Amino acid sequence: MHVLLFAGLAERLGARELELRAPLPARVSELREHLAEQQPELAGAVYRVSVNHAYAQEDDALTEGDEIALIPPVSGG
Amino acid sequence: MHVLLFAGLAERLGARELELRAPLPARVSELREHLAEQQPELAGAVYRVSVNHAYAQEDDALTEGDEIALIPPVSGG
Amino acid sequence: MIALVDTPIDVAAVLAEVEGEQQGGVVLFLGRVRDHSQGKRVTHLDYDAYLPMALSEMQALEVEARERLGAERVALVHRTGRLELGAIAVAVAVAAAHRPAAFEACRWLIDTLKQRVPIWKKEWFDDGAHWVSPTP
Amino acid sequence: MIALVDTPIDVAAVLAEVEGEQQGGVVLFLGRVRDHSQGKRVTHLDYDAYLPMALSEMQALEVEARERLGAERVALVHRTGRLELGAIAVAVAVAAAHRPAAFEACRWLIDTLKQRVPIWKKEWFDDGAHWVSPTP
Repeated sequence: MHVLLFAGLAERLGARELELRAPLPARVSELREHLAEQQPELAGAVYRVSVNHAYAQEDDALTEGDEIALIPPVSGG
Repeated sequence: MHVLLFAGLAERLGARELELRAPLPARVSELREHLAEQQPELAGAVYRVSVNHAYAQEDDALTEGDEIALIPPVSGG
Repeated sequence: MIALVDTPIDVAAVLAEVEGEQQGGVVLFLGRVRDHSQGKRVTHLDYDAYLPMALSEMQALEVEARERLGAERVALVHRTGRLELGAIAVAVAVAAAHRPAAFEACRWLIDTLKQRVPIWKKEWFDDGAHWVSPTP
Repeated sequence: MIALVDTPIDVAAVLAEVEGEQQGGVVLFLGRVRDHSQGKRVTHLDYDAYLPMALSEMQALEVEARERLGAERVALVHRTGRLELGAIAVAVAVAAAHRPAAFEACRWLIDTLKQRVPIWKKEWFDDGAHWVSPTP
């Protein structure tokens, strides 16, 4: 599963996307668990998850081909 | 006494100023009485009085050399 | 910047007046001539003003916006004379450190200008004209 | 007009987008890069954005401002990349028939953009930098 990263999260991981080993379909909450296991650099990070350019809820399902991103607290404007 | 007129009041009287016979000093309320007597075209007109570019109260005194104007309800913007 | 002008308002110049590196928020209000009023088609407007008193009142508004509402830079420009449809009749710009003060001061300035500054608007329709009475 | 741009925001073009003879009130908000933040001197900013999602969220804001807040014409433009002091980071313009709707929609748009649209700001100081955490 590809996961897009931005801002401080991209800096922490030194990349604007990461590859995650995770069976699909999966819930957003399960994605968080896989990230915690496989990306210790994300420990303590606060983020929402977006799926196909929209904020997702924790029990939304992720399926093959979805565009998934981690959205740290925004600070535009 | 010179009195400046604007907008609808200037149109009613066909002039942008009028000359009033009034002893000075006088209160603003007295100015209104003189106007009512000498300028019947102003009957029913709603206006505030300004003295030297500031809104005046009814018992403010008008003296020689003051710039006096009638200010109908404003509608700028 | 406080001005009454009888030529088109230069919005870029108004914004330039409130430009500064200390101010994070700028709010600009533009009042334009609408093509309708009270259900009738407007053809154009005339604005009359008592120039020295209008400038004095606008200056007082600027002082109050700075002292009481946190406005740091203020520009107030009103046009007079004949205005065609779409023309800008008034521009109010406020810069402040943060946006709430900029919004609140700009809103207060235009609301209070319309209540207090001796400027008058005459609306022209196809079949006549009248000096506008402010809505209470 | 919804846009993310990596070059200076053209304010005149933003205002032109909301120009119309049916709209009597235009409110423009500009967010500029301030020279200080939390008591420290800022040297410049970097903005990151998730472009397609940011555009999608901005589009949703425009729809809500039109349908719920009486905005008739809306322009939302945010800049990305490196911004120097005084540069305009965001421009929000709203035109409506009357000014209360224009003020309220513009305020709601910038407030909500800052809460919802995936754009991030990094502040650079003389002695370091940090990604800004929104104030709750």
